[in-house]
Amino acid sequence: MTALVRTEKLSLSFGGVVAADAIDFELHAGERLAVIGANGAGKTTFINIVTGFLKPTSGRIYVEGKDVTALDPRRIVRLGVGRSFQLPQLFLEHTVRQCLEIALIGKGGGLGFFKSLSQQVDRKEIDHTLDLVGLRERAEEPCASLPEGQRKLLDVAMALALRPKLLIMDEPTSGVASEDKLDLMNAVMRALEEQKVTSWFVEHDVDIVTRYATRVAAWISGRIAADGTPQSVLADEAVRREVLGIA
Amino acid sequence: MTFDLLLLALADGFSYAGLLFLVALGLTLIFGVMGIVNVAHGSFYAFGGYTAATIALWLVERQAPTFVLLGGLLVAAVVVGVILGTAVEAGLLRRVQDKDPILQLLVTFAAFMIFEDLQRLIWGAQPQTAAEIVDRLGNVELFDVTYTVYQVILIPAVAAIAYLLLRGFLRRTRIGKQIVAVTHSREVATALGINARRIGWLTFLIGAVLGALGGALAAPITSLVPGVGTDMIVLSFSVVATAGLGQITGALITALMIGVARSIAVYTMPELEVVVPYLIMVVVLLIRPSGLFTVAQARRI
Amino acid sequence: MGLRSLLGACALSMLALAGSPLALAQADKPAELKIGITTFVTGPASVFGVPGKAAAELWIEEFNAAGGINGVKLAPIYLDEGLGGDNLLSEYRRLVQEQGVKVMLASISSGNCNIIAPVAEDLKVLNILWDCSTEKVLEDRRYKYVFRTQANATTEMVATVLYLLRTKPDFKTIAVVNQDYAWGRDSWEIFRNTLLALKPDVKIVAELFPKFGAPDYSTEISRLSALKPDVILSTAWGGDLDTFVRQASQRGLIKKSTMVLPLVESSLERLGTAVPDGVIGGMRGDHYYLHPEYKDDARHKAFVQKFRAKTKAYPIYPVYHMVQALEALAAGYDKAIKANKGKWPTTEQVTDAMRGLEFRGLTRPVRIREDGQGLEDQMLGVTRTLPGQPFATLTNLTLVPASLVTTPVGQRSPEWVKTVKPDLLKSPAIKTFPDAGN
Amino acid sequence: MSPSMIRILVTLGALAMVGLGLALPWLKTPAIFVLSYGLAALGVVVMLRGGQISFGHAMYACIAGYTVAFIQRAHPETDGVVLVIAGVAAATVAGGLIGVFVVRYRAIFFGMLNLALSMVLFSLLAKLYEFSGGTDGLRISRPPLAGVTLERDGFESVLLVASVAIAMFLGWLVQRYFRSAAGEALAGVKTNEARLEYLGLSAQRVLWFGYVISAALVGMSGALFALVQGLVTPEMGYWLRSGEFVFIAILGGSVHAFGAFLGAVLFELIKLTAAAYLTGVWQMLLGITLIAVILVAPTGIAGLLRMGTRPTEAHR
Repeated sequence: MTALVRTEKLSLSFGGVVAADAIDFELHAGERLAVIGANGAGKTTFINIVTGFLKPTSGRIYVEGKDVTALDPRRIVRLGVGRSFQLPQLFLEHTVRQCLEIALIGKGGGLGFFKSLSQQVDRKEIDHTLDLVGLRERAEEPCASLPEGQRKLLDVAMALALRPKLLIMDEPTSGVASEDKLDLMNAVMRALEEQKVTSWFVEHDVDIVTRYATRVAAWISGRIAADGTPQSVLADEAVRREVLGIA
Repeated sequence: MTFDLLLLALADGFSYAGLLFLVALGLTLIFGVMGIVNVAHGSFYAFGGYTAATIALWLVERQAPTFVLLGGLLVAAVVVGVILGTAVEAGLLRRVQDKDPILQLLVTFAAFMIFEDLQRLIWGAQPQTAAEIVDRLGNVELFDVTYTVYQVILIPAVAAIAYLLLRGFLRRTRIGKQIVAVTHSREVATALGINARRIGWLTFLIGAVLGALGGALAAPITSLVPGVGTDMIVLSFSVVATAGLGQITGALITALMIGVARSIAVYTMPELEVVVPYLIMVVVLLIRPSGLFTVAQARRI
Repeated sequence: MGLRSLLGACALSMLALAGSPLALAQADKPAELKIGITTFVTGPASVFGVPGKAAAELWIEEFNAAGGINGVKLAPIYLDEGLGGDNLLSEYRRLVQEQGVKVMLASISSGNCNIIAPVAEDLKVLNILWDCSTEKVLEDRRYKYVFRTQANATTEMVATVLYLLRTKPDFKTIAVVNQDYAWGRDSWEIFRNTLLALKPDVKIVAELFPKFGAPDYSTEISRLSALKPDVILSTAWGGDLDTFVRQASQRGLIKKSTMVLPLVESSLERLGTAVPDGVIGGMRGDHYYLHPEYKDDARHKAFVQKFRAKTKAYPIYPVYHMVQALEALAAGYDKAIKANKGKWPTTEQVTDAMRGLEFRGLTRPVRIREDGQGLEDQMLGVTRTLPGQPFATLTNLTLVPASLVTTPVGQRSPEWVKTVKPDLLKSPAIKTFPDAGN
Repeated sequence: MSPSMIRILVTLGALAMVGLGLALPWLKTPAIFVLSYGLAALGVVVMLRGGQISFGHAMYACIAGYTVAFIQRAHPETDGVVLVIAGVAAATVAGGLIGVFVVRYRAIFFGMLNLALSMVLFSLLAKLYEFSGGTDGLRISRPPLAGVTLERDGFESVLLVASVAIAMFLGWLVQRYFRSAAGEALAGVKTNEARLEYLGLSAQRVLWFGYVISAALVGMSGALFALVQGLVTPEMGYWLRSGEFVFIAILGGSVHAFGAFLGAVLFELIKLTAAAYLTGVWQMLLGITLIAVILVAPTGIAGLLRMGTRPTEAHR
């Protein structure tokens, strides 16, 4: 079976710093990968390379066997790789619903110039996505007025609206009060489940990792130090020392 | 074009570049720290010029010696830079510092419009100058062509001194280092305990004084008329953009490049003279979007 | 437009929309004659506009005090040409159509004259081109309502060529440094064609057109210093001329080549001692406070004194042009009133009277031809700074009658100047004034 | 303010403009200038929606104006309608070509590149005297309109009515565009370009469409301006003119397409008031107004009147 995402000797260095060091990596459909690692270990950089935002110094990236190394983020998105961000990337001058409408432009009819966008996109589909993440009630509010947790949800929802095959989430629970983290992850995972989306998320909270991931990869200094089931990776000595900070 | 003519063109180009550089230096310094393209910079130039002419005239009437006259130009630049700089920075920019950068730029545009009329109300419409200084400094000969000492020696020398002093100041003094820190990152500098606001104000004043100094040095060789700052702002702007915003050494090299290219154009293709700076700017920006001397920075999400 | 007039306008438009046409009653003799005067109050050309405006204020005040035109006083409204062509056009129309201005004095800028002349014709308002010099405006089209009370570029340039050839007949090379806009380009074209018609062997070694308002001419001066032409022409004015002359003088260029500066009179006082002796200079007409025929003329002398008291400067040519325009206006109305048996004339009757009108400003009389062009004699001289004088004087003055050097009615200047013959140089009508004892 | 209120307001404004113009002939040219400036500011507003500011957009007015002049010089009998269409087409094509390059730039770099390009055009037009008439520009005589040759008064009346109609139509069209997929995506470029890319959309493409539309609008402004002034000069493309367009756009506000015209009315009123009563300080007056607007009402007049329908604009 072809891997959903595969990288081959993927490296990136800038200014003498090696951010990704010859990484070979594969992700298959149906997996729920949690990525752990200290700040600066290269987790986000790797996501940025895989999604086309940064270009690798060397190595190749394949999405379902197709070489996407030279492609822009938007081309890779169109191949079914969605992404959410550590800091929610919203259209802060728009409402929650409008954010999702913009998200759907690429899907529904492209760049029209005359027809109102809200008439162009499928309202029901948006309502459905809003229901999935529990934002239906705030649909008409400006997204600038949402609290952080709901911004995170909207950020995920925008990526989900495109019906990706894979959703990469960069620290979905960061900046959210710890008592709300589980609610948030529950909502996200429910949505992913329903749409059968493979997921890959960066997470610092071991509890959340063990609760939601089927696979864990640990990053240390631009490399994958350990990769496997949550139990095996979290038991790894180097991981315990370098990532979890447990002696 | 013969070698002689090339040397003549170089002499002309250096003198022109000297003035251009002083004005551009102020503009680029302000951009580096405040992140604002200060349209009112053209007014600093004009006010510096007019004030210098007024002071020089007053001194000449009192038979002041040459070095006092030259000091008068400097005083004019400092006075104008400090007063107008404070007016724009503390009076206007501080009130809009948390607003959209577009609006900040427009505030300086508004200040420029106000200064344009103010300048005419103060000095009227008749051309003004301070030519006496040039006569006193005398001439030099180069390939049988007479040049004024003021233009081929004094102006480039002042520009060079301003450049060296500023560089030394930024590298060696505590405040200078703080300015550099704020240029690199306002947030980090603030976190390190630097008073970015005070540094901003100080830099703005230094920049304004440099702009006014450009005008003051131009006063003896040009005729100051209403609108004299309008062209200067876009010209110095093109130097700054071509060099890369915030690049001090880059501005020096670019000013020389534009100055020399322009005077070569006068010798060979006079029709192209005015277009040269802008053509250089367009070509450079198309090839290197952030200017000749800017090191590209990694994007972040 | 103020709030008041806007409200008024709204009310009027309501009336108009309600279907009551606005009848413009033609009063027999108005309480006052509104005249619009466009002049540069802002921008580089305010070096002409501001003195011009001062002249108008001075003249009108006296004229009104003396009773005005048949008891009708002049009420001037000033417009700033520095606002730009589009605003000037709007304001011009506001004056004519809203304020009921009957006579316009417009304008200084040739560009503005070109915009305004056809508008004046359409609005049927008497327009006096009071200072602009483009010959094209009256040669390209015949106007009924547009007149010029002074010479045009052709008259000025041909007279300058004559003076140059009479003063310095043997020169071989010439270079030009003119401002890069219509006046600079057109005046050079006329000058060059006239010169080549009279002296075909002259070599033109450089044609430089630095941009209008250029802050610095050092590169041009270096190039000219290297070329060493016998004669350097510049029709520049204002701050540009000041800068050029000052820099050329500082760098000795003026001593190496003979300078010909047709507008230098307007800069002499400002330039002070920067103008060396031996520069050939003109004054766009015969306007000079030391005019050999009129310097002792009582009216001229009194005016110069009053002008100096008001502005602390000697009058320059735009001052004379303004007075000429106003005198022409007064004379035109007088003539029309006489023709109308003492009754107040319509604008059309005034325009009829303007044709063929002969009047005098402060210097020699001017006659307006049937095409609206004024015939104004030209005077040129050579600079000399007399001991103890703060600024240079024009000496060796020569008066060239306009009729000799103006394109005949119906012909166009570019063609006509090519037909000028060398015997023109020896015309007895050209009058030279020997310098008395200085 | 509800859309129907805006519609009533716009209609009333248009009627007032036509009524005033026809009742008081001297108001016709200022009214057409207002509409012309409004159209240009509308072009700038389109770019502001995308978060970009251009200090060179006047070059499109210049391109359109000179196209009109050049065509008339070559074919003196060309109809005014054809001239305007040709002028707009030239500006649009130029916008399309230049857009390919400039949409790669953002913020101050976008502004600078546009400025540089406009200054190249300005300097060339001023310099190539034989070709462009130099700084004095080229005259445009009154062309026939739709086959009818008119006197000045009739010509201006027709031009006024046509300008009002064009302004209303284009304002409506632009407002539709703002609400369309391409327009909302343009607003997305302003707030979050990276996200737009991660939604599979090309921010450059979105911006390019906006740029072409804005060039066309400024082009329309230039063509009308050229016809009513009867003269085109390089000044039409000078950076100060571009600055004035930005000025009007900010004055009017970018929350609604018709804000640009409100801005233009205020701008012209200030200029005319200053010309009539305060000669010599009109720039100062404009500068003070601009600062006041930025400090008190950063969303412009349209924002003050709550013409925007977006909730955020009310929340700000």
